[in-house]
Amino acid sequence: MRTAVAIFPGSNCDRDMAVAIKKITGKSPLKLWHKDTEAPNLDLIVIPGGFSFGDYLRCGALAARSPIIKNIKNHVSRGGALLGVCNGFQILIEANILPGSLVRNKKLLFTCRETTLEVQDSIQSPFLSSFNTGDCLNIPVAHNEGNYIANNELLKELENNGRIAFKYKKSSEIETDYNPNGSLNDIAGILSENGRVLGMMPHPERSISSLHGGTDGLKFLTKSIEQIVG
Amino acid sequence: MKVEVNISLKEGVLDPEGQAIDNTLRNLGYNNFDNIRTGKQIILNIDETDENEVLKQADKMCQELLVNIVIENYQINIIKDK
Amino acid sequence: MKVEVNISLKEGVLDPEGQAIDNTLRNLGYNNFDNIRTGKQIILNIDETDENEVLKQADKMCQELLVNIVIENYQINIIKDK
Amino acid sequence: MQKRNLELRDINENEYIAHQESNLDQALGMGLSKDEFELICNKINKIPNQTELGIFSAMFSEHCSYKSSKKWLKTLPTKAKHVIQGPGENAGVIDIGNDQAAVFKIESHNHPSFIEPYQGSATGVGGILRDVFTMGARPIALLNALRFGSINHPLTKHLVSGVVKGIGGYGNCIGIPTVGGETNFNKSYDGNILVNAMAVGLAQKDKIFYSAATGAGNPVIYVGAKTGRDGIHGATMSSAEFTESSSEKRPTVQVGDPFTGKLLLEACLELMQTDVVLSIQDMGAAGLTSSSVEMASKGGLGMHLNLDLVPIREEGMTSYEIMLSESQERMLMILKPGSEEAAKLIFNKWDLDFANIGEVTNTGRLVLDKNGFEACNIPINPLVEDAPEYDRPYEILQNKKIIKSDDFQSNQTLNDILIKMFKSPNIASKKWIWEQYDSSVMGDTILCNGKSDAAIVKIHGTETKKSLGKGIAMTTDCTPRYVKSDPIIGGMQAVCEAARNIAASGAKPLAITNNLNFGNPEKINVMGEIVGSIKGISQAASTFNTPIVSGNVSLYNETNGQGILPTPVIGMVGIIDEVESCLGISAGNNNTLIILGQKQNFTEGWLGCSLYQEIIIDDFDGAPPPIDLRTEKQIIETIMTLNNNKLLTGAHDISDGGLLTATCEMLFENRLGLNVNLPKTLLSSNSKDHLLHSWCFGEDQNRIIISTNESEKVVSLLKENLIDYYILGTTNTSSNLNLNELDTISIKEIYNINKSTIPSLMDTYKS
Ligand SMILES: Nc1ncnc2c1ncn2[C@@H]1O[C@H](COP(=O)(O)OP(=O)(O)O)[C@@H](O)[C@H]1O
Ligand SMILES: [Mg+2]
Repeated sequence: MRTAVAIFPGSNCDRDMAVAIKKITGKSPLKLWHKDTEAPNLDLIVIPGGFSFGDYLRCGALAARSPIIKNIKNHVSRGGALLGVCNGFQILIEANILPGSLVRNKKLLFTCRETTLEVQDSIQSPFLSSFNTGDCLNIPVAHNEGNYIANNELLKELENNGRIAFKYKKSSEIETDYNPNGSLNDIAGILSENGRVLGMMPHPERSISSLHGGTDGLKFLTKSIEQIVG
Repeated sequence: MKVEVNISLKEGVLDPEGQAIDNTLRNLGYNNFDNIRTGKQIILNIDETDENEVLKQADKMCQELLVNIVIENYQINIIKDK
Repeated sequence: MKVEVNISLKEGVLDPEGQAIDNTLRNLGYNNFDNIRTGKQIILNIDETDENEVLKQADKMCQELLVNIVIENYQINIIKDK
Repeated sequence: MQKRNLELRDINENEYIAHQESNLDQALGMGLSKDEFELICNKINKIPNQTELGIFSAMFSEHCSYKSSKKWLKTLPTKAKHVIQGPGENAGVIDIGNDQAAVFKIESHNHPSFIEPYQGSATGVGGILRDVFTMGARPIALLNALRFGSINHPLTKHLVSGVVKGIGGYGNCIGIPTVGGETNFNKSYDGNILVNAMAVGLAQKDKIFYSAATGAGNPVIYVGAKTGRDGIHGATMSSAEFTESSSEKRPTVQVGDPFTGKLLLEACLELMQTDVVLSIQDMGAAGLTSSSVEMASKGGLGMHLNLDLVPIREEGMTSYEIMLSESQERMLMILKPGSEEAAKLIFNKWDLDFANIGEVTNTGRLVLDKNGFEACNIPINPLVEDAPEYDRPYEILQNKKIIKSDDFQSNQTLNDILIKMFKSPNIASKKWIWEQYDSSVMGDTILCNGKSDAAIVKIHGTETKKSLGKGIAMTTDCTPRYVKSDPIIGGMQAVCEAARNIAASGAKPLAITNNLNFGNPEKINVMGEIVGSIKGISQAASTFNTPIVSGNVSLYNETNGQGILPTPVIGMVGIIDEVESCLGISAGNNNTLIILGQKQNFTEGWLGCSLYQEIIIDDFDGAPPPIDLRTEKQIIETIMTLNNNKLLTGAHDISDGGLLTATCEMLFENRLGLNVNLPKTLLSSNSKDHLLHSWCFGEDQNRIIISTNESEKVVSLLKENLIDYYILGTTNTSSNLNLNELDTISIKEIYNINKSTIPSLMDTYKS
């Protein structure tokens, strides 16, 4: 299993993600620096959370213009698996690797808290094939701009073609606050057309210990990695 | 030449910030206004003397970086020194 | 009447966003520009017909909410429909 | 001479002015007194030019010189076997075993946050983080102690919203978890809010970096962001009382740039992995002035700098402006000669400026060149050694009036009071605040915000086969009501509560950082509050062997003569050997709640200075609850023993709001119920009885409620050690808090009030 974490100036969840991956594979992932123009063949690249380039202009916008992005696009076209978490998801969108937009949370407040994700009925994807539709995962979020929006056309495309990976789940009828950012249709993560790229706002790497945050994130990452290796 | 780029959300795109400002203004007692929209402004100097050339370059910057053309519109104005 | 409020950082106030954009533009190969500053724009309709009254109300909104007058300057323009 | 000046005038008119002799009026304008101006002239044997005067005024400011508090700060206990570095450096350092050290400090950004809440609090966080990573430590946690005016004051919500966004804005972006703190409201802070930020970092014990300059001829390196005209004279401003007109004279506000802060953090830590950094100091208050002067002075050396080499952001900056600018995200370092190129590569990789701006000298003087002319040439000693130290007159006022419970003729039931308690933003859940802070980035947070009395963060990489690893516990505490009524008891109480909180989270208290926030020290009773609380803090800190290793003083927190409540905030750090043995506040079902430190025959609670009193009479009066340091120490040791024997499921100290409030907080998470075991004498009372109220809401100190499912073992251990205890009852799933037939309280209802108080207060206010 060859994994790498891409690091931009301002990334701040790179170490956390590396710890999680090492816990699963026993090996630290390679570090890719945003200026790297060459990268070896990899099975999985993860773009971690953080505030790349201070989130200035638009979240992910400046990172999406970094030299490494070309590499990442090549990796994707070779069929490599790619996971963008939080700011990583924002970067994937700005780099046009995933469609739609992520805008300010509806309440205009940064939000750090637990959420419940429901696995959707999706296309074949190494990230989800070990889960059943309707499975729930408790994974925390921490972001300011996780409000996913898309026009009608795109939304239909995503909903109808199994490209929505996770939605925030309402745990009871009266719960009003289950969606932390006001995203369209409660979308928490989406897939590329071929299912091998996943962008998600919640942080699975922050849910790898029974003492804090639970272990659903670990379960998710472990199963994803198993599937990617095939 | 000094250039101003005004970037606004496309019509129909949710503007949570505009909504919040709208609410607060109403809480403060204002009510004879509507249609608040928020946007960004980027002002810079482009070291060219030909207006067309300046506009062309600014436009390229917008397309390449400054604007998210999926959800944003933009308009470039040349600011004449007074 | 449609009004546009342009809000910019006062001179001398650090504009980290402008700096970050400046860097990226240079990395993308642009180099004949300088003095990037970022700002905000708020556009709204004020339901009045008298220009002076509109300006006065917009100014009050700026002072009370829209502008952080400690670090920001602002300018109000009436947008004439074309 | 004349001719050269004329030439300078041709080069730069403003710089020329900065070189001109100053006068008394200018000195007064910069906040110096006539005596101080004369002292300066004497010590340097000339009339200072304006740049030199500016440098003196910054160094002599209350903020940099601690002139009112120094005499008393020296009396604080600062030593212990585990102290590696006490006060006097950028941050304190303690030994935490395994060759590792915890590095921490608290700092105030009160005035800037009142003027511009977002930027003021953001730069406060940035500043305290630099203090910690300057020492070679990677910051692992942030806390903050906030005090706002009355929630109904027209500015309060705006300030709360801005300050919280600013703290989150910096901490979230730089990627250090904000794990704890405290927020209180009182009208005394209407015009002077308090924003105190604390940072805790982790370093290798043998890789601590200090600020004393070494080696004449060694290069002086400037790194980080460029210098602009930000906050010039911030140090003097933060030492001056506010008046109506100070909002007019606002200096340019400093804008925080957490992105550059993050780059600076990574670049500095990367450089520190090599062995080329001889000394390093962040540029905080009074910027390049205080950093260069302090480095030189600590090393007994001088410095010669060429200000033309300082990276600047704006054109035409004068020597005066460059020296006094408070632009953020900058550091000054002394490097081993010859290592500059390699060091520069690291900073370039992180897109940061790196400039060799001069050298260390052995002249003992600060010499500055600008535009080819000498802009400053003064001896360094007087800047530091001769900074005034005042022995201000003081009087410690101790309110000895005992308030008896029957002074309260309330016609409210226990339920009414509890509802009011949790509708008070002082007691209600601060979730609305801490949800805006990233508390879990870095992946080591074990307990934080609201889950426990102290936050616990795992020490990265200390996992063993047997345990998930060691952890650092931290908390900030102060009860200003008590300090106001009796500064000595109030000072003690702040330390006791902090230690109790650390212990209640399962950790062992180790050391303290403190932030002394007071009004105008020229007032005899304010000075008494300062002296009194330092005495109280010292006694308590000595008792617990938790020395003070760092801190900050913020005086003149007054507006138009109105001072704040004295607020000596205690930041305490502790250690837990196995993080899995940490304790939260929430009780499980069928757990027995036992109060440690409460006598069986205890019936009348202490209502003087309590939150109960504040809720009933909207003010407070009387002596604060007494403190017994020996008992406190015993209680702390007992809870540690009980926890080591794995007998506890949770713990929560009794503080603001008393016993019943604390009990509710333990029941909230699982919406449990409890039949309260009332003392016999109270069984015949009714729900409005003042004696019953005093038992439920009295704020008697030295108490912790523990929850256990091994109550027999706990009780026998307590008996064996002669510890007072009182069994409160056993939790059940009824969700009702029953006080016999006297009253039934719905935990669900109180829980909902607790949860919604602050959101609904803040919801009516947007932006
Ligand atoms: N209340 C206090 N108790 C103990 N030490 C203090 C206190 N206030 C300040 N100090 C110490 O004085 C030194 C200077 O602090 P400060 O002026 O806040 O530093 P900075 O230059 O980072 O602003 C530090 O070592 C600090 O720990
Ligand atoms: Mg410092």
